[in-house]
Amino acid sequence: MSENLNSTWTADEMMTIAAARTLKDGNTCFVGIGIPSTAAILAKSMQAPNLFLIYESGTVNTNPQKLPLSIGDGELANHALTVVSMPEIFNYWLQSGRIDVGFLGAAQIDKFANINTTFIGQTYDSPKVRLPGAGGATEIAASCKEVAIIIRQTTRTFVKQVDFITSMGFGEGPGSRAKNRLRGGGPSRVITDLGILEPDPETLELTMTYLHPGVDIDQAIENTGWELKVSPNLKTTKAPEQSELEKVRALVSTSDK
Amino acid sequence: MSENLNSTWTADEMMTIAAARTLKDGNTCFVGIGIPSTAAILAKSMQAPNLFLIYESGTVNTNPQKLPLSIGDGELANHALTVVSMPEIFNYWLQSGRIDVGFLGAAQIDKFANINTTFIGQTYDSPKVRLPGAGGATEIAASCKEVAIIIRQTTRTFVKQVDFITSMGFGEGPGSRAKNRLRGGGPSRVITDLGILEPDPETLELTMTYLHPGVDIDQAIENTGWELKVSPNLKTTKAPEQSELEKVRALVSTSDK
Amino acid sequence: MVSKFLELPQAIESYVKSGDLIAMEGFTHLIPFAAGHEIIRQKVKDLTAVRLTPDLIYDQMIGAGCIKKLIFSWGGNPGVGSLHRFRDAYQNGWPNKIEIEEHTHAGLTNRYVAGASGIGFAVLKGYSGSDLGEHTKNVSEVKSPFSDEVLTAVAAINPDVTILHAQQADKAGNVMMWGITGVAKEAVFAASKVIVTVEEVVEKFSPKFSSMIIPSNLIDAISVVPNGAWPSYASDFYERDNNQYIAWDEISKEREIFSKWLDDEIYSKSTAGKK
Amino acid sequence: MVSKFLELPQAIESYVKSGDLIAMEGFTHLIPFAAGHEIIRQKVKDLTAVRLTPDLIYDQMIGAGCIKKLIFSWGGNPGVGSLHRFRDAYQNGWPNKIEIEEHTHAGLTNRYVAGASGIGFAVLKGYSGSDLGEHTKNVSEVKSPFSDEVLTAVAAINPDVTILHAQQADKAGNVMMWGITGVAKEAVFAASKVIVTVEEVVEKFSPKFSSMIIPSNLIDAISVVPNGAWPSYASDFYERDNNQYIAWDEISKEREIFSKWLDDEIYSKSTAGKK
Repeated sequence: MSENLNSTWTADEMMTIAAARTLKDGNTCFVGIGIPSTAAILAKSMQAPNLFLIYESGTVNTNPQKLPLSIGDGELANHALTVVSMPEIFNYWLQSGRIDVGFLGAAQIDKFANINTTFIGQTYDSPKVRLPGAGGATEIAASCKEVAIIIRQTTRTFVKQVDFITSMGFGEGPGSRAKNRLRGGGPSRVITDLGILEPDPETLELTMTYLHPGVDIDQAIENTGWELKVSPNLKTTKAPEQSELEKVRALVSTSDK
Repeated sequence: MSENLNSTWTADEMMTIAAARTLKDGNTCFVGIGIPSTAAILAKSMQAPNLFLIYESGTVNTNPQKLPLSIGDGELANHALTVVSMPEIFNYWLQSGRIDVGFLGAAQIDKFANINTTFIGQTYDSPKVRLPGAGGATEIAASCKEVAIIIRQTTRTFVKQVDFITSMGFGEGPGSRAKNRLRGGGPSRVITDLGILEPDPETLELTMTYLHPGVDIDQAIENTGWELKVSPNLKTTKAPEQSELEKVRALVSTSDK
Repeated sequence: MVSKFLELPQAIESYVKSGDLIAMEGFTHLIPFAAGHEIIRQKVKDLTAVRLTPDLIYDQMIGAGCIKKLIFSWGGNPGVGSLHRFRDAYQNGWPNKIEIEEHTHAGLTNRYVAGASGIGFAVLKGYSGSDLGEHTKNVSEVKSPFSDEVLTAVAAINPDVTILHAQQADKAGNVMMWGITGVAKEAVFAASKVIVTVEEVVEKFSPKFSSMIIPSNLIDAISVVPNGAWPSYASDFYERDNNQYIAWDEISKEREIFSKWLDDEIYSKSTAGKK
Repeated sequence: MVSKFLELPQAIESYVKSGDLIAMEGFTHLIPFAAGHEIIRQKVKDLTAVRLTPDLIYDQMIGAGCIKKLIFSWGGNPGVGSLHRFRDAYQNGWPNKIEIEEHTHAGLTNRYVAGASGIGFAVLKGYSGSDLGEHTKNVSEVKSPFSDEVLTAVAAINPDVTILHAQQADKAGNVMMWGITGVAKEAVFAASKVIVTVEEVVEKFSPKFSSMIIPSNLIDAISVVPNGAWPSYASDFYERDNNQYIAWDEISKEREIFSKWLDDEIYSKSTAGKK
C-alpha cells in the first residue's frame, strides 16, 4: 500500500472516501466484503444515509454500527430490516436487475474491468496462488445496473490479462456483455488508492479520470500493467474533508480485528 | 346424498369416518378442502393424532380445532406449526415427492380414477357448468405417494368418461402415469357414501372392495356410470363406533357455516 | 411519514391504468377488497387480472366491467360455490366478454416465481396428465441438458401493478405481513409497481411467527385502510366474514341485484374498508 | 422427547457413511463445527462435501482426510485469508488429493433449490461471462420454449445427508433457527437424511424476526450440543470467535502444527462444543 507522505491521510483512507462519495442516497447497493463494505457503510454516514445495503448472506437494508469482519457477520443481521434466504437474495433481488450498484473488490483487473478472484498462475488445475473464487461476484457483476470496483493499483493487480475471468466487466470490449447476455450495465468506475478510472464511452477501456491529491500521473502509469489511457480532462479528487476522515477512522476503529 | 334408513348415522358420516380410518398415524397428508379436510381432521382425533396435515395455502402441520370453511382459513394458520409460502408448498413439499397421501374431492371420476373439477358439458369454451378448476389438485394427484379420493357415488359423479381430466388418476390404465411422468403412485382408494373402491392391481380399474353397512351391491352398481367391477372378496365396512360418530358430529358442529 | 403514503383513491389513480396487467393477491387471507372497490369506483377498464383464486374481489370487478381477461387457477367462492359474475361474463358476455387463461396453483405460482426472478420461465413438474395443458397458454416443456428428464416450463408473469393488503406499515414505509402470505412476495418482486393497503402504521415492528417484511423500496404507494381486506380476514385484526361470502351467492346470482349492490355499496360510498 | 434426539456420536454414526455426499451448511452463522469434529473423530472417509463456503469446518475435515471431493462457491477463511489445508490437499495431495467442483453462490444456491424441488435442474442467469463455466460440471444451458432467451441450467444437488446447527428444538423434534439462514431450508429439503445440532431444547418456540421452523418430519436426528457452532456464531447465544478464525491461519499453515491440533483438540476430546 502506498502512503501519501504529503498528506494527513493514508491512500487507503482516500480510496475508501472516494468510493463512498460515489454512492447515491436512496440507491440499493449490493456489497462485497472488505473495503467495498467499509466504503458503503461510510457512505451512509456521509451523503447517503438512506443507502440500501444488501449483502449476499441475506441481510437486507442493514445499518451496521461497526465494520463486519465477514459477509455473514452477526452485526449485519442484527441491524438489518430483514434477513432473507440466499435463493431470495440471488434470484429475486440480484438476478431480477433491481440493484442499482454492485460494489466489488478484486485480486486482478484488466483494462476492460474484467475481474479475477479465482487464482493467480498459469492453469486452473495447478494455480500458483489459489484465491477464494466467485462467491456472489460473478452475478453481481452481471446483474447490477452498474458496478463499482475498489482495488489498490499496482502492476500485480492492474494486469494486461487477468489469469482467469471470474466476473466479467466489458469482456473484450463493446458487444461482449450483450453477447454474454449480461443484464446490467457493467463497471461504471474503478476506485484505487491512486485515483479513479472510468470506461471510455466508446471503447469501454478503463481511462484514468481522477488522480487523488498528491498522486501524479506517472505514478498511475507505472502502477498499471497495460498502457494506461488517461482522460484529456484528468481531474484531481477533492481532498478528504476532516469530517470524512473522522468518520472513516471511527468506522475502521470499530473493526474487531 | 343417500340416507341410510337402517342406521343411526348418515351416509356422509359413514363416508367421512371410513375415509378418516384410512389415514396412518405419522403420515404426511396434503388435504383438499371439504370432506377430505373433515376426514383428515377427524383422523387426528382417532387413530392418527400425529397425522401431519398440509394445505396448499401454506399451513404446515396444522391442528385445527374447528372445521375450516376454506383452504386458507385463519383456523388453519393459527394452529399450524408454521406457515410457508406457496412456492415452498408446491415446489419443496409437494413436487419433491415427500407427501405420503393426497386427499382430494372431485365432481366427476371415471373408472381409472381420473378426476374432473373443471367443467361439466361438451366443450371447455362453452361449458354447461363451470367448476372452480384445478387449484392444487393436478399436482397433488401427480406427486403424492398415494392419493385418496372422497366423492359421493351417483351416476352424475361416477361417469363412463369425465368431461375433462383435471387431475390424472391412472389415465387409460397401466403405463399412463409413467408416460405422463407422474412421480406419485396414484389413487389407492376412492371412498364414497356407499363403500370403498380400490384399483385392481393389474388393470388398475377401480373395483368395489367394501360396502358400507346397509348398502347392497346393486345400489353401488346402479349409482355407477360404468360397468362396475366388484371384488370377489367384497367386504363390509366396519360400522361407525359410537365414539367415531361423536367425534365427527362434534367436528361438523364447529363449522361456521 | 415518507411521501409514498397516499390516500387510496390517489394511490389507485396514480398507479393503476386501464389496460394494465394487474395482480391482486392474498390467499383467502388479506385480500385487498378496498383497493378492488376503489378500482371499480374509478371505472378502470380492460384489465388483464391475474390471481390464483379470483374470489369475490375479481367477481365484483368482473361484474363491474373492469376486467377483459382473467388469469387464474381456482375460480370459486371458497366454501360456498360458484362465482356467478365470472360465469355470466365468461358464458354470456355480461357486462363484457372475458377471456380466460387457466392454470394449476403450482403452475401459476411458478409463473410468479419466474417473474420475480427476472427470467422468462420457470421449470416444474406440473400439468402432466391433465387436459388443462391443451387449453392454457404459457405452458410448455423443456428437456434437461443433463439427462432425459423433461420438465414443464411456465412463462414468467410480470404484472404492471401488484396490489396487496397487509397488517402493518412502519413510518419508513416498510410493510409487515404474517399468517398465510401465499404468493405475496413473488407478486411484489414480479411487478413494476406495488400498492399496499395496511391496517395500521406502527412505530416499530415486533416479531411474529411466519412473518414477512416487504422493504419500502419495493413499494410505490401505501394506503392506510383499516378493514381493507374485509370480508376476507387479517390475522390478529379480524376474522373472515363468512356471512358475506354466503350472502354474495345471492347478491351475485342476478344481474339486477348485483347492479343494485354495485350502486349502493360501491359507487355511492367512498373508499375505506367496512365499519 | 421423541426418539430422534440422539447423542451426537450416535447421530453421526447412524446417518453419515464414508463415501456419502454430505452438505454442512450455515453461512458464517450456525456452522455445525461440533458435528464436523465428530465426523473427523469417527474417521469417516471419501466424502463428497458440498458447502457454499468451505470455511474452517471443511478445511479441518480436509486436513483430517475425510473429504475426497469439494463442491463449493467461495473457499476462503472469511475476513482472514486462505484455507491452507484445502490448498495443501488440492495443490499437493496432502493428506489425500481432492477433486474440486467450483460454482458461483447463485449457481450452487440454485443447485440446492432444484434438489429441494425434486427436479433435475434449475434455471437462472448465471456464470455468464465467467471462465468458471469451462471448468465446472453440472452447469449447462437451456433455451426458452417461449422466446429466444437462453438461460443457464444447473443440475440439482441431493445430499445423502445434510447437517445443520440451529438455535432451538422443541420436545416434538421441530427446530427453529433465526438470523442468517442462507440455504439451510434448501439443504434440508434436498437431502435424504438430516441431522441438526441445537443449542437448547425449549418447551415452546417464541416468535423471532427472520426465523424459520424445520418440521420434525424432515429431520432424522437432533443432538443437543451447546456451543455446537463455535467458533462461528449462534445469533442470540454467542458471537463469532474471530480470534479463533485468525488463529486458524497459523494452526493450519503447517502440517505438523495442524496434526498436533487434530490430536489435541479433536481426537483426544469427546464431542460437544467448546467451553
